[in-house]
Amino acid sequence: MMTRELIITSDVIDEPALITRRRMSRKMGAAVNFTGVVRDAEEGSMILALEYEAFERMARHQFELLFVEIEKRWPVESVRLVHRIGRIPVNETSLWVEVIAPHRGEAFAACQFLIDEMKRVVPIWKKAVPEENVRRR
Amino acid sequence: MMTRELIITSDVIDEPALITRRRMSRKMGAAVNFTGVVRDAEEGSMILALEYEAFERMARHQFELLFVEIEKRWPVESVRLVHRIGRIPVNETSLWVEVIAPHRGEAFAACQFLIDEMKRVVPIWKKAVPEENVRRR
Amino acid sequence: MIVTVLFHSYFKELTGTASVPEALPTGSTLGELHDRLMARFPKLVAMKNSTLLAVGLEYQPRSQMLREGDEVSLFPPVQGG
Amino acid sequence: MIVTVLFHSYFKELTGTASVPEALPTGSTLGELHDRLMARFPKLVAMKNSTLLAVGLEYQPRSQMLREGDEVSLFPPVQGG
Repeated sequence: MMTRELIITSDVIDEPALITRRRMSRKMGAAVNFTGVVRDAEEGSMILALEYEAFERMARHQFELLFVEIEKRWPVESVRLVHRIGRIPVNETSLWVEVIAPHRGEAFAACQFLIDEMKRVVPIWKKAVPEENVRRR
Repeated sequence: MMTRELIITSDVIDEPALITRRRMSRKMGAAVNFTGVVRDAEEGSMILALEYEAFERMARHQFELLFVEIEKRWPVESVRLVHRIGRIPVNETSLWVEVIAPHRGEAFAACQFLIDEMKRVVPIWKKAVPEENVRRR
Repeated sequence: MIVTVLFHSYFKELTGTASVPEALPTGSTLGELHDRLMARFPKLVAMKNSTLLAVGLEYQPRSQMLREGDEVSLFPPVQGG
Repeated sequence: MIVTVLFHSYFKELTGTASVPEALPTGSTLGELHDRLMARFPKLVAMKNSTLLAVGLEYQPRSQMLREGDEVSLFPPVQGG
């Protein structure tokens, strides 16, 4: 049974704390982590932040369908995914993913699958907060 | 200029501390981390630990050649790699890698390239410490 | 029959609402509901081909038959990550 | 000329040493050195085809010409990670 943990939150993603909570059985040899960070430009324009919105009930269900698919395809022991929503300033983390598997090939494949599919089916949207929208200090 | 950090050490790899030290510019959107952990079996036999040995001068040089190749191929801002050597008990980390790039595709590709090539050219070897070699308590 | 329609992301701006009830003939399909909504909220027409349609928590094709009380969501392409 | 030979990993067990000097005719190649070492340390013969050869910090082909004072490394396939 693959364990899964899904967090959709407006809090800052505390990656060291997430890493500290990692549990791997003695059969596992690989953990792949992905951290997605808000960049300072969106479609060529400078931004201050991205504002993320989720249709959370459906997002949770669609993530669960992806977890089921991962469990079918690869011998993954654990998947953890944290998506931050609300306003996320440039240089802060919007997405954190971890996949634990016996070997690195499976862990990399499952992690990339999860992110690719998330971007296709999980109802989360983002809106740029452009630089000129705020008063400069 | 891609920054690189290479640590070959017999100390325990402190992943939360490494994550805390991460620096990403505002142009970067993706960090991929790989953690390789010693599994409890090696070629079908139960083990207690792996004993890693490096020809360190050459290992450092060969890693640097791989970093140069990554810098040529992908717009990677930073690579960090820590390889622990000496006796590493089952369930502890032997390898930690981080690649930071603007987009996830580049970060995943460069991280996998680095690990695959390391396993081909970097002079590090491992020896199993089998279960029966130690007194049970 | 009556279904509840939810708009997400900038579809809320295009329609001016997050949720509306819509009355439909029994046996209507998701595609027929979408057509009615485009007539009622013309700004949705430009998004027609990229609009994603869900009933409850599942994506469904335009041919999906609707039932009394269904909760239908319309939204633009997703962009998580 | 004299070169220094380093054995790594279990090649140290196969040869009983981590390092030996080896005298060679001037103009000898890395492959010729490898042949001499297999004659001197017969347990290396079984590993012949998988042995990796480096001069200094670089991998080199068997055709590589050696020079006085070169440091040559012989080792089995690497296994980092």
